Amino acid sequence: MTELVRRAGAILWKDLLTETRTRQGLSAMLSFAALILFLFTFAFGADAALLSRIAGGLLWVAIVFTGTLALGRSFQSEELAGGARLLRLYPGDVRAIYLGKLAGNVLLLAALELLLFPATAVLFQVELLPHAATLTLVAFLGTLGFSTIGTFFAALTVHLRARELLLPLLLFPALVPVVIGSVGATVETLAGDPFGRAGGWIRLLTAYDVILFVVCMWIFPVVLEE
Amino acid sequence: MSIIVGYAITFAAGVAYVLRLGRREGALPPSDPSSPPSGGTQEGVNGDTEQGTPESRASDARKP
Amino acid sequence: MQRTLGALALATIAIGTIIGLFIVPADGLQGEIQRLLYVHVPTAWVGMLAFFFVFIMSTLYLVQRRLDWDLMAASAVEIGVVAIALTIILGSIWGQGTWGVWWEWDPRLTTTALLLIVYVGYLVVRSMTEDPDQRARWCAVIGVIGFVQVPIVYLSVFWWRSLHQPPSSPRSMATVFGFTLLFNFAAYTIGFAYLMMRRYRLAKRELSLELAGPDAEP
Amino acid sequence: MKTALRVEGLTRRFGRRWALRGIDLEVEAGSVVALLGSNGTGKTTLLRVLSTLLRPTAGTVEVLGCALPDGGAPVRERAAFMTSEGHLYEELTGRENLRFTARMHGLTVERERVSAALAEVGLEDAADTTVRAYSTGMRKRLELARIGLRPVELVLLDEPFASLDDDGVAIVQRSIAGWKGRGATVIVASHRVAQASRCANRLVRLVRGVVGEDAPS
Repeated sequence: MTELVRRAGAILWKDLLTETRTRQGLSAMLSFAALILFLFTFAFGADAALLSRIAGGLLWVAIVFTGTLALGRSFQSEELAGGARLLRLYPGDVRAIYLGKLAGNVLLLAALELLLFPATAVLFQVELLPHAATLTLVAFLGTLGFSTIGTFFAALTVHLRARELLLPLLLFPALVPVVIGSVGATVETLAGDPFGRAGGWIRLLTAYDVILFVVCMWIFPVVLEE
Repeated sequence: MSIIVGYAITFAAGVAYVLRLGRREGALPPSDPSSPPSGGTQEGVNGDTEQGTPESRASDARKP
Repeated sequence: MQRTLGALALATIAIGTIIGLFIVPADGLQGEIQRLLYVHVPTAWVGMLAFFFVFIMSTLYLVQRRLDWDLMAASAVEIGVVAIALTIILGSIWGQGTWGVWWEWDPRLTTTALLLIVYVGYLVVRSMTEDPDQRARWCAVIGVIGFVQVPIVYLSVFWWRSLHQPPSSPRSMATVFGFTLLFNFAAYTIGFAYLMMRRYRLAKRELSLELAGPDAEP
Repeated sequence: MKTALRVEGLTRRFGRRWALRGIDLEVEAGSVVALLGSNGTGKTTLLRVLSTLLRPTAGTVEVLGCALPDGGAPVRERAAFMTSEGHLYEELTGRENLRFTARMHGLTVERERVSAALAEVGLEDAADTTVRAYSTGMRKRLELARIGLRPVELVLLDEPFASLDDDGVAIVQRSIAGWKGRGATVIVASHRVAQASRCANRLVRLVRGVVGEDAPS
């Protein structure tokens, strides 16, 4: 087990090093997310009350679309270095590759959200601070769910020709519970959780994250096999 | 009215699919459907079917 | 064997349709439109059955790595996609008749639409991969993951929908309608079995053609 | 003599095309085999099967006493495979590439091993520049250093001499001699007979996916 985590850590270390050096991933995501936020402001800006009411939804739309951009790149560095399958030459469980890439995507998305949430608060006049704790939990659960199934399908589609088309096509249905859960919990929390439904959404998210993680870990070795 | 449309679409789709199967079956060279080789399975030289796969027979012949 | 199954399927579907359309009285509440259910619900059942079948075959392939399981899974996906597409079309026609709107975020309809996307993805991946073993591996993966997400997708859509609209009360079935529906269930299931057998045999012949032994020149 | 690897009736198919059509090969431990044959005869495919990357379609494959494809785990510990296009991360420095490899193999005393490996191939001064700035010769030396990090019993090299100048070739041959001296088995796949056969004690030529010639050199 510790050997699995150590090797996942090695992959995470390598990817973070590459990311900090090239800055391609994060900057591309930030500009894309900013574009989405501004588009929403122009589209709904006239009605400030509406904007702040649907802020939770807009936030997650930005995260999901920008996240899909990042997912597509998560195995890019491997392709430039001879292909993701070469990582199977190293000893130990292949699942370390999945865990390393998963952690990388979660951290990348967390970095994006650290900037995206305050930006949403400003642009859409929403009070985030009073709900900081719950929102962090929801953001984490939503990002984890998104990255768990996203990293899995990124690994599957990196070998296919039209992967830009296939990744969203395969990913989209599996994301529905993540998006519904995250948006539901976020909107309820921002509204002060009047009907106490946020807890229900958070339980749904947690259950789905667990199920996805177990299934993805079970099947992942098959994905890189040749 | 929409009932007729609904049933019509269903049966049309069903028939179209069966016809498409027929066309694909027709396009194949007539091989006897009784025992086509089972295709390369991952296990061992002869797999579990006694006639094995074509290449496994070839390698048997080559052994001294 | 296959031919008799085909004839049986044809006969039972014909009888079921005649009963559903002409013999059984129209439903008091919804009127004539309710007769659509005798084809809408069975196709949905066949679709779900097909995708459950895919889940089983895909898991078997992942464990035993025999290409035959993959061929069965692929056959079931093809039939399942046709069935689910029909289900959605019929669902919206029926929805238009009863709720007056072409598309309704009804949890069942939404989940089947999402399932359609999953298995269209399955077919696209399948068409893009040349190597039979590689194709089998990836499709088996999608077959398993596709099915695992169904319950949670349905649950999340159901909860989400119940926020905006009280869930529509499940349609109570008078016994005579129930019988007709059950009869059509059986008829369409036989149809599914026939199509499966025929599609699987075709897939097997196409595969053996594909693997034409070591001296096949490119 | 212990056998390093034994292959019987190995076939491998990619869709319609059969890359390997029935390979039979047995290699004694400690020998250096030059695997010759023009492009497309199956050299790379054979190496990828032996390195546990590719599952065989049929046939029995035993490497370092392990039956592939399912018993391959020990092979990944004790064997090394240098692919033709290499496995280096452009944005990382030479030292970082080696540290990554060392961590993935779970090696102890990482810092010292990396420095020693870099010194052995003469890359000490370029150690901290990113691989993007490396020449082809330097990249090949870094690949050799990656293998030099840990003791190996089997070394598989795919076109190690490709696009190398004379001293590049010399360094590769010195490494091969080094592994041979330490009792490892080396298989060099190359379509350039001259350099490959100079350091090999056996020549195996592949023809259309089967072993054509097999003679001591």
